[in-house]
Amino acid sequence: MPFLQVEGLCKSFGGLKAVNNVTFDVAEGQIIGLIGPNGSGKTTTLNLLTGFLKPTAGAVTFKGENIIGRPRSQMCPKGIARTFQIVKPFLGLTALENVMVGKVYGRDSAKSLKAAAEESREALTRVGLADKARMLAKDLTLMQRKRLELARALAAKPQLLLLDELMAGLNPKEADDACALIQQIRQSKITILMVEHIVKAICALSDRIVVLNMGEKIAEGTPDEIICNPQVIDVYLGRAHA
Amino acid sequence: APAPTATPVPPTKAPEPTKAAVAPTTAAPTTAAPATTKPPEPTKAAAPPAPAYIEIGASIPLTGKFGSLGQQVRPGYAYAVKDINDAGGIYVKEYDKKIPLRLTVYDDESDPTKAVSKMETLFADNKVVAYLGGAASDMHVATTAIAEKNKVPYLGIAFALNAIHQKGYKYLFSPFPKSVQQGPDTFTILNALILDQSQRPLKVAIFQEKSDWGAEQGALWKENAVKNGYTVVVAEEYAVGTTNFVDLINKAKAAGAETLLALPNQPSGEALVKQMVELGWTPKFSLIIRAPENVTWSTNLGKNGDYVTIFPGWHNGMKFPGVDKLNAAYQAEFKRPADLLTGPSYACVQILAAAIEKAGTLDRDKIRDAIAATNMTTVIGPVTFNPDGTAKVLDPLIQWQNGKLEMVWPKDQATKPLAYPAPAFDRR
Amino acid sequence: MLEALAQNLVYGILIGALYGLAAVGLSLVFGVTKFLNVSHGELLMLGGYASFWLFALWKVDPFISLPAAIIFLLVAGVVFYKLLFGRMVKLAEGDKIQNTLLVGFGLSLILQNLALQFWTADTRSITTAYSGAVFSFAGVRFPLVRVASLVIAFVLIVALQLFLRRTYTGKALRATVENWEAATLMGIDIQRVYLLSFVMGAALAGVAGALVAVGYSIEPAMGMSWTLKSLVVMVLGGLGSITGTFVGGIILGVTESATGFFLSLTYREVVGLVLFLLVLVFRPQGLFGVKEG
Amino acid sequence: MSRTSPEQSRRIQIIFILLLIAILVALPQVIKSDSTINLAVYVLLFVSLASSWNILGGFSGQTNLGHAAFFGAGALTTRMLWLSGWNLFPSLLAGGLVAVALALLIGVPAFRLRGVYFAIGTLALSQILYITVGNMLPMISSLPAQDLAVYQLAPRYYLFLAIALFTIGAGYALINSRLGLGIMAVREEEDAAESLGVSALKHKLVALALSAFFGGLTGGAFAFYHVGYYPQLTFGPEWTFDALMMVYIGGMGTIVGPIIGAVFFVILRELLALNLAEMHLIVFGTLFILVVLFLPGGFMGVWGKISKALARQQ
Amino acid sequence: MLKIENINAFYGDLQALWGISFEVNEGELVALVGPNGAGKTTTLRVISGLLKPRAGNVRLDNRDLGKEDAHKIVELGISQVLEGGKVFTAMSVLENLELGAFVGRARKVRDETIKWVYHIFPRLEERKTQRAGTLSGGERQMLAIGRALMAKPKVLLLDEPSFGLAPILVEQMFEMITEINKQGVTVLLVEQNVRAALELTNRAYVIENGRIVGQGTGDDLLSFESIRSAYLGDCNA
Ligand SMILES: Nc1ncnc2c1ncn2[C@@H]1O[C@H](COP(=O)(O)OP(=O)(O)OP(=O)(O)O)[C@@H](O)[C@H]1O
Ligand SMILES: Nc1ncnc2c1ncn2[C@@H]1O[C@H](COP(=O)(O)OP(=O)(O)OP(=O)(O)O)[C@@H](O)[C@H]1O
Ligand SMILES: [Mg+2]
Ligand SMILES: [Mg+2]
Repeated sequence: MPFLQVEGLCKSFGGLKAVNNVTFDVAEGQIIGLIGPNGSGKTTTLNLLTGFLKPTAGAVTFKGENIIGRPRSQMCPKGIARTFQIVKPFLGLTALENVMVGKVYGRDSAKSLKAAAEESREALTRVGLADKARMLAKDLTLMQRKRLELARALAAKPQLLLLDELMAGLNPKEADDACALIQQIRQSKITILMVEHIVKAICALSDRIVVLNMGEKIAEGTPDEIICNPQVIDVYLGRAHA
Repeated sequence: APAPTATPVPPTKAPEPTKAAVAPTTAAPTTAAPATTKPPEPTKAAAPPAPAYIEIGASIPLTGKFGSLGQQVRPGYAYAVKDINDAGGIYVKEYDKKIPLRLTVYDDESDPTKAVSKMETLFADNKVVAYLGGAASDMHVATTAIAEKNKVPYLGIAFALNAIHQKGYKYLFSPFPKSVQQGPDTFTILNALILDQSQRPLKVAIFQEKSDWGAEQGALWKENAVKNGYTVVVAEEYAVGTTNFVDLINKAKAAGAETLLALPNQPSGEALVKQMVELGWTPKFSLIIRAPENVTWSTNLGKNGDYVTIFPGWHNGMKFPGVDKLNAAYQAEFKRPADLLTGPSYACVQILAAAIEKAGTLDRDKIRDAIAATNMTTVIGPVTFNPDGTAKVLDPLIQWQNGKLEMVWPKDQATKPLAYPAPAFDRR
Repeated sequence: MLEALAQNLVYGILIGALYGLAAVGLSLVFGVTKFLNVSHGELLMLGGYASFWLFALWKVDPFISLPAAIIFLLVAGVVFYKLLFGRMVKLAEGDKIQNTLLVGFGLSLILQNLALQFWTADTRSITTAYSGAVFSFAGVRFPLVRVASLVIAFVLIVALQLFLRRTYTGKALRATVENWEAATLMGIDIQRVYLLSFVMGAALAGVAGALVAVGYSIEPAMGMSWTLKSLVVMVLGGLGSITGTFVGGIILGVTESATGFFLSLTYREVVGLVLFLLVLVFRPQGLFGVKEG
Repeated sequence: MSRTSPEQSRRIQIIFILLLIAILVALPQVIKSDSTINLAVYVLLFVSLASSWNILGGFSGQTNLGHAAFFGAGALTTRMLWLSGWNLFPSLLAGGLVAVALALLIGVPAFRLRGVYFAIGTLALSQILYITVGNMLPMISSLPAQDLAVYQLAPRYYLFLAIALFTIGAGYALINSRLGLGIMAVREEEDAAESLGVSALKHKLVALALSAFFGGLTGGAFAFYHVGYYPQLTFGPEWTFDALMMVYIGGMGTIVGPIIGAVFFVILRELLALNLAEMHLIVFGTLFILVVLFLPGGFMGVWGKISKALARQQ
Repeated sequence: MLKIENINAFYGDLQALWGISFEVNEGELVALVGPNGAGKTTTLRVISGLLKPRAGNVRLDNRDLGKEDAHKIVELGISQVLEGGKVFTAMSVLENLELGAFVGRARKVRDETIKWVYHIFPRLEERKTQRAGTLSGGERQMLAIGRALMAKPKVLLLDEPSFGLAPILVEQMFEMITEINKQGVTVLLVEQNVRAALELTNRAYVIENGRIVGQGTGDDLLSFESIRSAYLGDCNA
């Protein structure tokens, strides 16, 4: 039984089929890349997996349990955490408090606020924000906010982590650092489904890649297979990457 | 054309009442004088030194939705106090001297909660021996209860609500016609003024405001209409503040109603008349209590405001001692004779002054008893009180005629005969 | 029966047009500037008094003096904007709403009590020679001044709509609504856009006030209830939709009026508000609003 | 300048607060002027009302323009039960609970709405109650003469003091709890909070219920205090707007803000009212605007800036 | 043509730029690169007048822009495309373009400019009546640039035009930028995609922590070891 199983997932907005009959599996401990042109339905897929949107049709099973139709606030305690393409920090709270929310409400939540604060400090250290703990999130830079969001999701002790364009807006060097961080997360047995436009990064990290175009899955395979797939080159990668 | 009127400058001590009153009398009982002024004389038990003033006070809605009523009430108090003080004050036997009145007026913004705190301040800081009332029953409800609680006699006008007098309050007195009087008066006056039975406006429409006073007055109208040979053809309720009377007017018109009885506040009152004009319904006789008490009624509505009658409790054409003087003072300040509510508020102070003089002391309970025993003639005519604090007073019927308020009842006081029947709006 | 109902509906539409007009001014200002001007009702009152005094002192017909009322409110609008509201432009949206609400509250206290000092608490209204005039159609009476008010309100709304849709300035206004920074980068002077929408809102309030003085009556304390009514209508129609707001006003007017007819005059406003809430429950963005996000 | 450790400054804070409470408790024994006590009652009333509004408006970020409905429901319930012979405390509790029931009834549909829509929706709700209560209960509610004869101010004062402390304490406990953290997370970013396991609806409902409960209690105290009023009065929009102004001017989403706001607002207005008659609202309005223009972010906002600057100097 | 001298800029108490100076000559395509939070966007905001510097000045053709409001600066010939290409979502593509020509100078030649923009971005002509809010990420980015071109700028400031775009679109985007530059518009480009940007540009400035720390031709910088390690990365983690 696969860790996460997505079957025949569909979502339409009015007449637009944003996600159309998408099927794929994720095995425990893997990193799966999700790529595709702008507007191909990647974020929508993540929203469907986390209960932010209700699918028009299809099934999602997580650890053998159907999670479609569950309130989105129940996903995290079950072990699914996510980040957002457009970061959504709690602007008026401190960095530490941001992470504490994940700690207190996530899976396996902390016993007391004090304990939560302790553990949250560790999570901040892990993403390199230890010295920013008392700063308000609104005073952080975009990159710091992205790291904060990652720390927040990690604090919830997820088994499955969904990352939506964590590296957008980073220069290649910074993206490298982010890659290292993700590798490190994988060490702690967290399964990752990541959306990214930085082809190099996603190829380096992913065990398998799923490609969407206009809501449909057009390819799935190892990074090497995907890079050479003519259809993927045509709609997504362009000549430069061929 | 109406010009913006200046607001009266009352001869009160509005600006610094608190300080002035508190300083000398903080720890002493109301009637005592500051101990420091004179060393006590141990041997002779002489009369206690007299206070400099007899403190009285009022919390009046000078702003907010009842502001227009309060603005008529305040000058009545102010002029009466001035007249009394010009004559040296009130003779108080206990001190064997005349002591002037000092009136403190606060604005309660038409908010009963603020009125309560103002009343408490008057009691605690100014140590008033009596309260004067504000205006409108919303406000009196709160303030009379405070008077009762503090055991301070309270004289208030400009509310016709009778229910408030049925609570067993001992300190509340109101020299103002109540609904129980106005209900029967409506029809007895009509019958007395229109002797030819066939001419009487027997079909009655009642537009009743959804309020305690509205219900009280409406029920009394219904009851007394039947007793006097009238039929109520329409009796409808509307919420306070309504400005759309189309359906009521259409019903009354369809039922051929000849008399309109209503008690709308503003802005309902003017909206009612404007829509009656538009829908072409002219009752032969209309008694619209409250909204037309506004001095601007006629300038606002022009000829359409004529023929409407009211029960305001007073008119500046009354032939009682003191009315001329009051009108003159009012004329000097506001460029018109005294307003409807000014007379009754002037009378309150007259009644109070007489009671203090009769009591011969500033003890509140004695003053209260003296008020209860009032039997005198004031600017509103003869006044005596019933045990429940309501009064036996005249209930004059006033009518707008040619843009002026004329008194059409009682006959011996009347300034003009009743204009009846009202001609259709489009033929004025 | 049918005639009476028709008569009822006519009055519902006529008052609804005033609700709509008052709310459009508030909505325009809120939409563009995110200023929640709770002294809107007091601006309406000022318009009413302007019209009233022109009539009372110099017998200027209220419909002829409308431009004067507009100018008076334009000037007042500029003054209030320069003195008070203009300082809020740069704040974040939440702070802007909060601070303009506070300033509006203070301003409404001041205006209401200044009006009281200048003009006393007495109600005022305008009755012209033709005030009672009506024309009848199929047994239903159409009061002339009210119909004229409706026409004026309608013309103003259409003109405003054309202005916003067709002219460059109108487009600049709509652009500023969405993103003032991007609008600035188009070369739009957003300070001027804010000022413009604020004074246009004030002027619309002024016209509404003048029409209220003719059809109903005015007094210093009237502002609050008009502000509340305008807020409800603005949301009922849907933020950002001028026509929607106006239509929302008429719907509210008709609902209130019909309630009086079918149910009871005492629950007129209650049913209107219940309808409003039902609309919100089923269309959280209002009748004509666009769903956010 | 010697720096105080966090623990030290915390101890100083606690001593200061206890001292303040002691003064407030002693007040009626020391000050014999009923007018001062009345003013204090009025201040405490608004401290409670503003603080209770702040629980929903400040901590959870939902601008509720219908708070008067809770105040009114509490007042109406308490007054009816108390005057019908119930003991005071059960009546008060019932008032608070009725307000909570009302809150839960409207909560689910109301929280479908966002921003201005929520604000005006709640305003409409309270207006519906305002008009309906006016229609259904047009009779005055004044205390019977025998109650007035034994009316005492001091117990009323202590009741208001207790409720104010209770409300403030509850607010403080809330924001320092797990629940409070969730509530503030929902305020800041609903989607993110949900993605971390915070149920936005549930947390908003908790904030609403608490806000309603204390609003209702305050209304109940008002019912016990006030000698005579129309039941409709307590549902009037002024209760909401006054409380909201106090929170805004004091500092939203803080514990101290509503307290400072209420003290400033009530005392300033009262002082002006006693000294300036009809002009007082013009002056009050002007002062109020000046404060807003020169202290954006309210008193607490300015305090935050000052303490930041001080911290940097040290 | 565009000259920036000793700019210090602040957000509240926080200093974001420390004495930045550089210049862009007529017809050039110059890139500004640097890590996140270095102050690239802030620099563009200072040039376009959205943020007023505390010290230093910005000159366009020797005219001091320090006292000018942001909207006036657009009129003088500088257009900025915001990070994330903020289009007016409630309006049609055409209306967005029309607003781009708001300033008087551009309004006169509006119809011609639209033709020119359609020539560069044929996609926009296909979508001209569509509501901008329904465009895909790449189309939005095109519209944002097209809208800025409508003002007939002398200098175009581009802030991360490739942000969040699929690789194929990134490629197209850079082609279009070169095309625009060839048509005579001076371009100042902020890009995270450092390699592509440097390959494209005449000259580039490197900014770090609010200070200019390096400059040179694109090729020079590409071959610098420090630049390679700091910005180009290899992602072979
Ligand atoms: N709430 C919504 N309502 C209507 N349409 C939507 C909604 N959310 C997404 N869409 C549309 O669905 C399609 C897929 O969007 P999605 O956000 O999933 O794209 P994406 O693959 O994440 O693209 P990108 O790489 O640009 O982030 C797009 O055409 C988008 O416009
Ligand atoms: N509105 C703001 N308020 C406060 N500080 C800000 C604001 N905008 C930016 N900053 C700060 O100014 C500094 C420079 O930011 P800027 O946005 O110019 O960087 P950037 O080089 O464009 O980075 P990025 O690649 O992330 O877009 C950063 O430290 C950032 O946190
Ligand atoms: Mg996406
Ligand atoms: Mg940037």
